[in-house]
Amino acid sequence: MSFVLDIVTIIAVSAGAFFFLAGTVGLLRFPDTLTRLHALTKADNLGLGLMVLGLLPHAGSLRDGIKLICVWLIVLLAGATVSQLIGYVARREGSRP
Amino acid sequence: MTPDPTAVVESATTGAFLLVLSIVVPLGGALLAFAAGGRYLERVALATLPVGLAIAVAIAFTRPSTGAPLVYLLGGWAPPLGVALRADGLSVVMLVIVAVVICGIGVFACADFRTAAEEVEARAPFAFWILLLAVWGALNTVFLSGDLFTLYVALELLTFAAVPLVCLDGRAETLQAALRYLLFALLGSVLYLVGTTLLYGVYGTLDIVLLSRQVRAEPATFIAAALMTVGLLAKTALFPLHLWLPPAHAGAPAAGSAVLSALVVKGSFFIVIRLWFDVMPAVPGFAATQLLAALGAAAILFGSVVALRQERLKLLIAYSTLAQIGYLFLMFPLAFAPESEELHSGGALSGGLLQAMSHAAAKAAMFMSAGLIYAALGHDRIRGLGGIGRALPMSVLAFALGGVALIGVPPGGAYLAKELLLRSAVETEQWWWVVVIQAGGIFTSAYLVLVLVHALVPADKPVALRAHVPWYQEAAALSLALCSLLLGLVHWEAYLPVPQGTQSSVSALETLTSALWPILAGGVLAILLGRWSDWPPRIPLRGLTEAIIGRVRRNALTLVETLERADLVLRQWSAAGLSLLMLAIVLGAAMLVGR
Amino acid sequence: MSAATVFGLCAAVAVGLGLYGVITNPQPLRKVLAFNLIGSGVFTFFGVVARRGAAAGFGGDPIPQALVITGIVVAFSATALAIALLLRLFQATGSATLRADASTSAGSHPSKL
Amino acid sequence: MTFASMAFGSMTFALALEIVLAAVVLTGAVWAIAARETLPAVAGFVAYGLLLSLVWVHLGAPDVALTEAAIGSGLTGALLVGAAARLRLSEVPMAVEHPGVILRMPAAVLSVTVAAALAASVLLLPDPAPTLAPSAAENAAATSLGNPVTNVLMAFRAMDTLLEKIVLLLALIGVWSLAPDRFWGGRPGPRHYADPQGVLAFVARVLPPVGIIVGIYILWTSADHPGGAFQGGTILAAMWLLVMMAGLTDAPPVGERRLRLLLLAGPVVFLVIGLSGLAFGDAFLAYPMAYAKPLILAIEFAMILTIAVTLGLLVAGPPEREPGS
Repeated sequence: MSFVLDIVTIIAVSAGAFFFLAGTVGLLRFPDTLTRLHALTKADNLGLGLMVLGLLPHAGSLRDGIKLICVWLIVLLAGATVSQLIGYVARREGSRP
Repeated sequence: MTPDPTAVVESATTGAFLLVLSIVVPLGGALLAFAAGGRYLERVALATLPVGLAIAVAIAFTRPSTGAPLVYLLGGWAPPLGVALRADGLSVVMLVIVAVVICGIGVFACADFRTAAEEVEARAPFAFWILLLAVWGALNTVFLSGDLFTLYVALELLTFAAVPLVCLDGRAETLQAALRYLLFALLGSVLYLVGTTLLYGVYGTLDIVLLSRQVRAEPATFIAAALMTVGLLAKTALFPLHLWLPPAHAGAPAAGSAVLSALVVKGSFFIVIRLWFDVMPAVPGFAATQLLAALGAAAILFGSVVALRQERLKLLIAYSTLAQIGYLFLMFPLAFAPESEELHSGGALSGGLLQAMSHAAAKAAMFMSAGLIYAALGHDRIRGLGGIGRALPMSVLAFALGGVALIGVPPGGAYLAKELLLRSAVETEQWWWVVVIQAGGIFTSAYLVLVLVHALVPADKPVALRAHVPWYQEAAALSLALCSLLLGLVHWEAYLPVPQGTQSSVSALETLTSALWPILAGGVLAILLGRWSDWPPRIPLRGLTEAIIGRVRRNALTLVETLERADLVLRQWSAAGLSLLMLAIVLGAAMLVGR
Repeated sequence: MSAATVFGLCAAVAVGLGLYGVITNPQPLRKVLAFNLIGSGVFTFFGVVARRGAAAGFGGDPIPQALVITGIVVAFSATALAIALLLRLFQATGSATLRADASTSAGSHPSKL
Repeated sequence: MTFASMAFGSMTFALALEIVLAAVVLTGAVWAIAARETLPAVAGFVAYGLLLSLVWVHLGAPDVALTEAAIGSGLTGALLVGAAARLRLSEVPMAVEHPGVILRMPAAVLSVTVAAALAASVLLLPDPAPTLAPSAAENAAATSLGNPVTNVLMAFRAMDTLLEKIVLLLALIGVWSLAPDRFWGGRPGPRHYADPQGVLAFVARVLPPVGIIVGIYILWTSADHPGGAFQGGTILAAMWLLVMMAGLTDAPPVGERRLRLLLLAGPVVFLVIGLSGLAFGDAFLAYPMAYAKPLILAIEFAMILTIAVTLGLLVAGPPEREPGS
């Protein structure tokens, strides 16, 4: 059982790391604010979600597990808000490369 | 390695609760004033002043006659875990003089910072009174705290209370001056904090007494001492770290300038004394003390010469503060005992401290009278002062007495200070500092003569005063000037290490005549270097003067101009920053090598 | 080499970087930022000192840790005051320069007589 | 044998991780100093601060990590970003003041020298290090608090904490004193407006309940676990600022009596409890053993309110609107 859980953890965390990497590459390579934002938020939210998912089997207690999920939810909320606001400003000021 | 806490057999002394009160009363007063708001705020602040003064005096009388410090353990926790308040002789005299000066400034400020009857609350009085009390509480903490980190917090409190005083009138140039002051002071305090960190890392305590027992002369201590000292010098505005001082001290409202120039710079100066004399007397060594005093000498030269060239009275006084700060640092090499290679708390230290006290009272008086002259004339151009001596005799008298006290005329505190410093210089055979000490007096009299001649010259037409000057403002300035002039008569033996026989000379009549020659020399210097509206000045034998000293003056002025340019360069931010780091490195190296 | 040493060296570099920034950058806001960098370097240094003193079952000596918390708050107050001054200066003059000769009455200009 | 080698292996791995962390932190620092424009530099600084709180975790100081993340990086970052946005127009003309290489070279040399001296002193620190941890542990019973840092802040060195509260209030008075006379008694900063249906208003409605609970929890738990009035107060302040920025509420006028009392609550309660120690107990700022914990918690609760309001107002700035407008 623990072996299976370890495998799940490894796969999920690796996948999460890949999305983070992809998001970072996107941030650096995409041409303007909006597309960069797109790369960053999509990849990061998914990446973090996968990592949390992968770490859940290793959470010591139910409390820790709930904390992990809360971290993900709050980051989702913050990320979504901030990217909305940045997008708003970018559109108002004209998207600059 | 861990210092055993039980090893300290230090417990609270009777009457030491007064130390707590001397901190809590001003700060509590500030909080109460904040709560009261409006017109009540001024009443609360004014009511706090006599209470605080009474506490300071009570501490002076409570101190045990053995000379042992009063000790209070905050929260009952003994150092190194807890924090102790200690009042030795140095703290006591500073507590009292600060209380006196604050009360004088408080009386003076009643007229300038009053909430008008039709207003609910006005900004400037609100800020001024709270900041005044906060400066007081912070200074008392600086004098009493026995812990280097508490000193850091107190220093920051002092800075935050001082900076808004600079720009209370909200003019653009004072805002800039305040910002420069704040940023440079922050740089200074962060350097102080680095040193504190390092000392804790090496010795595991920040308590001054415990540290003094453990400190060794080793590289880490040198680095800490150099960084802390330079940080404090930046806050004290010792040359060449003075970029912020002239505009800040000259731009503030009169009462604010008095607080800043008379009191605030003494806070960081006092911590330098604590550090060098109490925490690590054996660490600095010969070269470092000479370096510090050399900077002081340079400060005297630059400050005085540039002061002589100022067109505005308040800037002149601000530059004079720069010179006087330099004078304070002359005591370090004179206190250095070559045989033990330690800084010795003797006559030189008393001299330095007495000079700091006299300067506090005198400079407050000078800034206050300058403020009155400004208010009455609507300007403070020195060349436009003609006739003010007749229109505002009391204010000009206060200015003159303050200046005379600073020159070192008996029975002034500065005279006694000068005597003590000269004695130590002779005893330690450092004749070069005798020259500098005398030069300091001559320069001081030079700019005093310059101002007084302008103020006493009768005006071409009667002076029209723009504003009425209340009598109590003049009285406040005059009493502080007199206070400085009479400090030499107090018997300091109970509080400061004054060698036998020094004080008897204060009241002797023949010393008066010997103290007058610096004034004459200063007069000559003023004629040579000052800005005069019509050269040569209206003195007898005009043609002769022109013939003899015209050429000398022209040559001297080229030199002076070079100094002025150098001052302007050094007051650029980046130059001051470089000097700061350079000084830290040189000071550290001096401690390492010059022993 | 221990973790404490690594972060101690890191703190020293942060202090050095901050000092350089404070001196060379002409913009007051960047000076404030650099000051914060020096401050955080010093605090980290203090943290290293605390970590080395770990004993009695504590992860570090609690005294320096508490001092750092106090220090961070003081540094924040300083930053807030500096930024308020800076914004006010900008509002009043339209510029945020700290040059000594930029203000008219504060400087003393060398001039003949 | 195997255990030892494993421990050794994991230690070096941890060390490698720490070196990488230090390198990343320093990259942020370099960026914050070297970036050409201010806004990116501030972003670098905020990233640096957040990573630095990881360093604090590694240094075994979770209390400081929380403080650094909340105040050192968070609130300071908010201040800097706000200022950078308002000062954007002043940046271009000041580019001419950039010092030349003649100045930058000695600055670099001197800064490197000072940094090197510091680095050397890190290596020179004595081994075993002096520490007060045992002494703090011995005396912990006096307050019956489990968190040693709270013990130091509220008992052993309560004077520093009291002074620091007053520093904070004084900084606020300093900031207020910068207001032009006509705005005295008015509200700080500009009024913020945001689309009431927009995302900011949405977050400002959803997040504060969570934030307030977290803030108070951090205070409550600080008796025995990492946390404290400052960390909790900062979170409350952040929630308040969020609600203000979303335009859901306005900053209070600085002349308001209730506000003044709120700003005083913390230091006054602290001072009164301290003075009652002087009058009835052993010493100023000493707590009777039986009541130590409730008294400290009372101070902390008064403080969290004061801290939240003070921090929020420090970020909001001096009054910028006429009273009554």
